[in-house]
Amino acid sequence: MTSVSIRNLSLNFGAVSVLKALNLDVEDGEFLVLLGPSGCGKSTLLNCIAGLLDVSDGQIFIKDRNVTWEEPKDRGIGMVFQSYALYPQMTVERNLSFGLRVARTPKEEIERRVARAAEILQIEPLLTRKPAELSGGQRQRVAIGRALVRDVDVFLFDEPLSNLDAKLRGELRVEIKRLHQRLENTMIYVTHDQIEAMTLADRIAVMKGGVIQQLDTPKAIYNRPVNRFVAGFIGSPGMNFIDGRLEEVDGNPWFVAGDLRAPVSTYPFDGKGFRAGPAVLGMRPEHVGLNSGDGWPFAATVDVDVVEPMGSDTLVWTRLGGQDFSIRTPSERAPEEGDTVSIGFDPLRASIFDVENGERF
Amino acid sequence: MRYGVLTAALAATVAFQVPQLARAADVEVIHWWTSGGEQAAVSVFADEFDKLGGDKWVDTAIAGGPNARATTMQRVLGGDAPAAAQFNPGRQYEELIEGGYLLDLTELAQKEGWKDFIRPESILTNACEKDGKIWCVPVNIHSWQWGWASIPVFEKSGVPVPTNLDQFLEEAPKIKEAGFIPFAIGGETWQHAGAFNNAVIVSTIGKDGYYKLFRDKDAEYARSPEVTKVFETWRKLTSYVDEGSANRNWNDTTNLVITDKAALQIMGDWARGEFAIAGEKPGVDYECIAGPSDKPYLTTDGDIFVFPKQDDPEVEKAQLKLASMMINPRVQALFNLAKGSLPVRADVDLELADACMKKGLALLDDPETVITATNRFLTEDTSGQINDLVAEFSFNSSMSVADAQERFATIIENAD
Amino acid sequence: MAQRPRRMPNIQSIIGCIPMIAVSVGVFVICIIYSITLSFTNSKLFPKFDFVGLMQYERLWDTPRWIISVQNIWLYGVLVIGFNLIFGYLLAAFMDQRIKQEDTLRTIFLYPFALSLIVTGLVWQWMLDPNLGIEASMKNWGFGWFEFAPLSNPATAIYGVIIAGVWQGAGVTMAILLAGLRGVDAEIWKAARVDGIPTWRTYLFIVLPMIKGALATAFVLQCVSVVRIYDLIVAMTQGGPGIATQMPAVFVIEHITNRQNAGIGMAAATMMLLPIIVLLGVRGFFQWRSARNAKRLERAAVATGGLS
Amino acid sequence: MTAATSEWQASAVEPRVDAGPRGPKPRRVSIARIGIYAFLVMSAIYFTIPLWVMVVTSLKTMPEIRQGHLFAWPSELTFEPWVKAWAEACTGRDCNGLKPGFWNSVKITVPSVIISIVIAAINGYALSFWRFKGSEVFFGLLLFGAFVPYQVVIYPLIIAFREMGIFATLPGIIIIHTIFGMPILTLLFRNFFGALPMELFKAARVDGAGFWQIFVMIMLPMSVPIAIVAVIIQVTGIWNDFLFGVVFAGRENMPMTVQLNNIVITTTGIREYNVHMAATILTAAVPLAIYFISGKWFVRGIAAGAVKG
Repeated sequence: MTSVSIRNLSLNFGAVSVLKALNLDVEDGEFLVLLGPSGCGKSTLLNCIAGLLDVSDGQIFIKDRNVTWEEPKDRGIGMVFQSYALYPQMTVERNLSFGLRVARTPKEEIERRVARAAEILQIEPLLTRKPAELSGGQRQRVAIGRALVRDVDVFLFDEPLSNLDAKLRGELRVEIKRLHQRLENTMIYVTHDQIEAMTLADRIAVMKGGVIQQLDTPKAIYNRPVNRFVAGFIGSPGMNFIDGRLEEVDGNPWFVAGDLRAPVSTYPFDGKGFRAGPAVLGMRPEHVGLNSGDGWPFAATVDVDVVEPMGSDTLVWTRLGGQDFSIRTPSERAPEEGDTVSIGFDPLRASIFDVENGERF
Repeated sequence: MRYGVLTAALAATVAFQVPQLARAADVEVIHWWTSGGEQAAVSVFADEFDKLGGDKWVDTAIAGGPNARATTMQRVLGGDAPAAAQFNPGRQYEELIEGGYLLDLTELAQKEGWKDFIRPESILTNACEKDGKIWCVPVNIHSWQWGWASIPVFEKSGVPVPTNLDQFLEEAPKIKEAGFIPFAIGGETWQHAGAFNNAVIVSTIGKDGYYKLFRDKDAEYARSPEVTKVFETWRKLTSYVDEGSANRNWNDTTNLVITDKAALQIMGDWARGEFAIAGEKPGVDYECIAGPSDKPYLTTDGDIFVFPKQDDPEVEKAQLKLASMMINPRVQALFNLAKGSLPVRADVDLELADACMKKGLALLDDPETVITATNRFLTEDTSGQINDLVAEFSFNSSMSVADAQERFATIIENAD
Repeated sequence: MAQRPRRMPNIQSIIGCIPMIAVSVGVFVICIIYSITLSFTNSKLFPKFDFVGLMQYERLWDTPRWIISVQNIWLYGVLVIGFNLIFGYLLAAFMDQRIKQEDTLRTIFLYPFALSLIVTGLVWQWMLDPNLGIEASMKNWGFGWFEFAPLSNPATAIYGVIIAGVWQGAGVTMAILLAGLRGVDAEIWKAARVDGIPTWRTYLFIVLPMIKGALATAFVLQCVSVVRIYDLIVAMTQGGPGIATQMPAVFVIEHITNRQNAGIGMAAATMMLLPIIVLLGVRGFFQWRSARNAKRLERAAVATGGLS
Repeated sequence: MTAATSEWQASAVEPRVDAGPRGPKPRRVSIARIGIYAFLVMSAIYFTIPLWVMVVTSLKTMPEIRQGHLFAWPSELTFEPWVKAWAEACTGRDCNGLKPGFWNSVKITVPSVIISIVIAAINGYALSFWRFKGSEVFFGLLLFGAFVPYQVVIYPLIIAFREMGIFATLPGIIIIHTIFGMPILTLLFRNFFGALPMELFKAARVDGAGFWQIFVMIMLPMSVPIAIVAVIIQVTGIWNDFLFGVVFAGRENMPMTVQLNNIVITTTGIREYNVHMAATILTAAVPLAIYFISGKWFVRGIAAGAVKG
C-alpha cells in the first residue's frame, strides 16, 4: 500500500520552474529521504506534500486520498522544521497541544496524547518550560512531539538537524531512527547531509533542478549512481573523476585517458550500456588501492602532495591526469608527503559516465 | 464674570448632553474678537443673547481675521458650518451666497424694516444684499483711516503731534533720537495691507485715486507717479519700525502706544477699545488723527455676520433670533460703545461717545468724506495678493519702489 | 486540473486587509488624482469642474509668494538636512568614543524630537525675540553690541527657522547614525588600527561609506519632514516678516481655505508632490535595475547549472 | 573547579619582570579627548537651553520677564502661570485653559493609537504570510503614501468626510490619524513579521490554525516589542499633531496643540509669556514623559519607524 503518492507534480514561481512533472511513491512505513543541494526543490516538494505551497499542476495522494487542494491540517501529516518553529510565548505543554486545541479536541484526550508524546521523547520534565529555556536538542524533541501528538499518518521532516552541532546531530539521528522503528509511520525527511540520508533512509531520492535524479536504497545510490551528479554528490570527499574515452579494443571495452589505458571488461555496464566515445571514469577514494594494486587493470604511479590524517583513516592527495585525485587509506599504511606511490582500482567498483549528459554507462 | 462664562459653558455642555430635556439650541459663533476691547464687545452680544433665554451662545474665538475666516470656510467646506460667522463686508462670503450655504434673512429684514433704519443704507445693500435678498447682518461701522498717537512720546521728543503723514515723517528722526519707536506696526500681513490700502493710499491720492485703483482697477493709473508717492511714503514709514515688529499682533502693537513706548500706530478705530480698556483718555494720553491727513476720508468698513444654513430647525430659529438681536438698538449701543465702532443705525443713543468717536461720526455724516472699503471691490484672493506684496515690501528693503509698484499694478490688472 | 479551487484563508486575508486597500486606493490614489484634477480647474472654495488648462500653474509660477516659498523650502531643506547630517554624524562619532555620560547625552540630544513642532516653534520664537530673548539677555550682561534676532529681519528670518529645525532634527540623525556605527563590524576598527589609520580618517573614509543604509534612512526621514513643514512656520513666524518665511505647505492650506482658491492651491499641492514622485521614481528605477541584474545573474546561473 | 585549579597554578608561577610599561594603560588626557568633550558639552547646552528657558520663564512674574534676564532663575518663584495655563487661560470668552484640550487629546490619541496599531498589525501579518494577488501593489501604494505631503490630500479628504458626515467629529479625526499612521506602522509590522521564521507560520498551519487563529494566538503575543515601538511612535505623533487637529477635529475635540496655539496668539492687553511657556511645557509633557520613560525603546522606534532606504 502506498502512503504518499505524487503524480506529475509541477510548481512554477512565475517563469521559474521549481518542480518538473515529478512522480514519487512512498510505501507505507517507509523512511524516505529527499537529498540534494540547496535549491534542488527538495524542501519545496516537502512543502507541497504538507499543503503549504499550492502546486501548479499534478496531484498528491496521501493514503490513496487526493489531497492536492486540502488544507494542511486535513492531510494527516505532521511536520518538523529546521528552526524548530516552536511558539515562543507558549510552554512546551501548550506547544504540543496547540494543534489539538485548535481542533477542539476534548481536554482529557489532549492530556493523554501529550503525556504519551512526552514519554516517548522523554521530555516530561520540560513540559512547563518555555522554548527559550530549552537547549537545541530539547527544542527539536518538542518539535517532533508536536507532530507526534497529532497522531498523523505521515511525518515530514524539513532538515530537522541542520541547526544542531555535530555531536548532538549524531545523537538525535539515532533517536529519529529509533522513533521510526517504534512508530512505524511513513516518514519523509529532507536533508542536504548525505550521512543523515545514508544512515536513516530506507530509500533516498536524490534531487537536482526540480527533478528526482535517482530513487533507490542508500547502498545502490552509493555504489551505482545513475549519473555523474549523483556520483559526485554522495561521498566525502567526492568521487575522483578522470576525463577520457571509452574505446573498443578487440571486442573488449577499454578506458583511455592520455597515456593511461585500462581494460574495463569487468565493469558491469548496468546503466545505459557500452558506447564508444568521450567518457568520465569515477572512482571513490576508498576504492582505490595503494601500493598493492599492481594486479588491477588500471594502475599508475603518482607523487603524494598532501597527507591529511583523519584518525582511523588518512586521506592522500595526489594529481592524476592533471586533476586532483584523493585516496583514502588506513592510517597505518599511509605514505609520507613527497613519496611516490602506485595506485590501482577495480573496475567493478568504479562508475563510468557519458560526458555529454553525465549518464552512467 | 469668569464664573458666569464657566456656568454658561457648563450649561451648554449639559444642554448638549441631554437635548430632550431642554429644547434649547446652541448657536456657535465664529469671530476674531480676541483682544481686550473686542472681548468686552462680544460679551455684550453673548450675554444679551443668553439673557433672551433658551438658546446658548457658543463662543469660537480665533485670533486673527484670516485665521477665523479660514476656519469658517474649512468648516463650511466640510459640512460642519457654524451657526454664525463674522466677516468683513465685501466679497469674502460671495461664494457662500452663490452656493446657497447661507440662511436667507430677507423675511426678517422686511419684517423689522432694516432698510428704514440702517445707515448709511449702502452698508446693507452693498454688503448684504444680493439678487434682492438679504444674507447678512451688519453690526458696526469701522474705518481704517486713523493714526493713534501717544501724546507723552511726542512731548518728550519735543515735537508736536502731527496732523498728516508728511509732518510725521519730518518729526520721526527726532522721535527716534529720543529713544522711542516712531512708527509701530505688527507682523501680520493684514496690518500692513490695511494701513497701506486705506490710510496711506487715501491720504496720499485721495478719494478719486482710491476709487480708480480699487473700484475701476485702473492699472495704468496704478503705474502713475502719484501712486509712486504712495509707495515712497510707505517705504519711509516702515523704515521707522522697531525690531520686534515681526510676529507681533495688532493689539500688542497698540499696547506700545498705550505704554508710551511708540509714537504712532496706524490702525482702524477698533484700537480705541484698547485705549478705553487701559483707562487712557483721548486728548490727554493719546490722540486720534483721522486720515492721518488734513483732508481725511473714512471707509465704511466694519463687521457683518452670516448665518450658514443648519439642519436643525431649532438652531435656525435661534439664528434668526440672534440676527434680530444684533441689530436691536439697545444692543447696538452697548456693543459699539464697547467696541469703539459706530452703530449701523442712526437712532442709537450715543451720549457716551468720546471725542474720537464724535470726530468719526462727524466725518461719516458727510457723504463726501465717506468711501467704500476695498473688501467690496476685491476678492479675498486679490486682496490676499496685495497683502503679500505690501508685507513683503515693508520688510524687504531690497525691493525697490518701482518693482513694488509694478507688481501692485499687475495685481490690479489681473483682479476680477 | 483546469479549475483551481480557491482556498478559504486568502479570503480572510483580503477581508483583514480591507482597511489597507481602502486607504491605499481611496486616499493615496483617488484623492491624489482628485487633487491633481482640481489643479486644472477654476475651483474657488468648492470644487468646480470647469477646466482652465494650465492657467493655475501659470499663475502659480507668477506669484512671488509661491516663488519665495519654493526658494525657502530649498534653502531650508538643503541647510537643515545638511546641518543635521553633519552635526548628527559628528555627535554620533564623538558619542562613539566611549563617553561615560553617553546615556545622559543621548537623552539630551534626542528629546527635542519628542516635542511638537508647535512647541519647538513657540520656544524658539520666544528665545529669538529681540526685546526679551537671547539678545536682550546678552545686552543685560553687558554685551551691548550683541545682536541676535534673525526672525526680525526678512533676510535672516529663514535662518532663525533653520536653527529651530536643526535643534529638533539633529538628535534623531545622531541616534540613527549612532545605531549605524554600532552595527559596523568591530573587526574593521581593529584592522584600521593595525594598519595605523587615524581615527578621524577611519570615520570619514572607511566607516561613513559602510553606514550608507543609516545615512539613507536619516536622509529620507529628514526629506519627508522638510516637505511637510507647516506647524513650525505657523507657530514661529506665521510666514513673516512679510512673506519671508512662507513655505509651500502653508501656501496650499491658506489657498484652499482663507483665500478661497482651491484651483491654485491644488496646483501648488501638485507641485509639492512632484519632487516626491521624482525621488521615488529614481529609487524605483535603481531598484528595478538591480532586480533585473540579479535576475540576469540568476538566469545565467540556472543556464550554466543546467549544463553541468 | 578545574578553572579554579588552573588559576591557582598560574598564580603560583613567578611572573617574569621585564623592563617597559606594564599594568593598565595610563589614562592620558589628550587634546583630542578634551575637544570631544567640549563639543559634546556645547551641543548639550544648545539642546537644553530652550527647555531651561521654558521652565524658568514659566516660573517668573511678568515684571521680572520684562527685565530681560532670559536665562536667570526666577528671583521670585510663582506657580500662578501654571495654574492659569492649565485652567484659566482664555481663547475668546472661553477661559478654561488647556485642560479641555488635554482631555480632547486623550480622547483622540487613545482610540487612534489602538485602532491604527491593530489595523497595521493585521496588514503587516497578511503581507508577510498571506499574500494575495495585488497585496504587494496595495502595500506599494501605501508606502508611497508615507511620502505624500499631507496638503495634497487634505482638500479631497475634507470633501469626502463631508459626504460621509464625519467631518469635525471624533470618529473623523480618529480615522484621519489611522489613515496617516497606516503606512509607517504597516511597514513596521511587515518588517517585524517578515523577520520571523516562516516555519513558525507553517507549523501553525500544519497544526490546523487559520488566518485569525494564527494572528491572535501566535503572532499577536509575539509582537509585544514592536507594538510598544508602535505605541511610542503613534502617541507622540498624534499628540504632537497640529494640522489634522485644526482641520478635522472640530470645535468639540480640539486637541491640545491647537488650543496651545490659540492661547498663544490670543492676547488681551499684555502678552503673558510666563503663561505661554507654562502652557507650552504642559503640552509637551505627555510626549516628553513617554520619551523619558521609554528611553531606548524610543530610539529603536525612530530607527524602526524611519522609512527604510
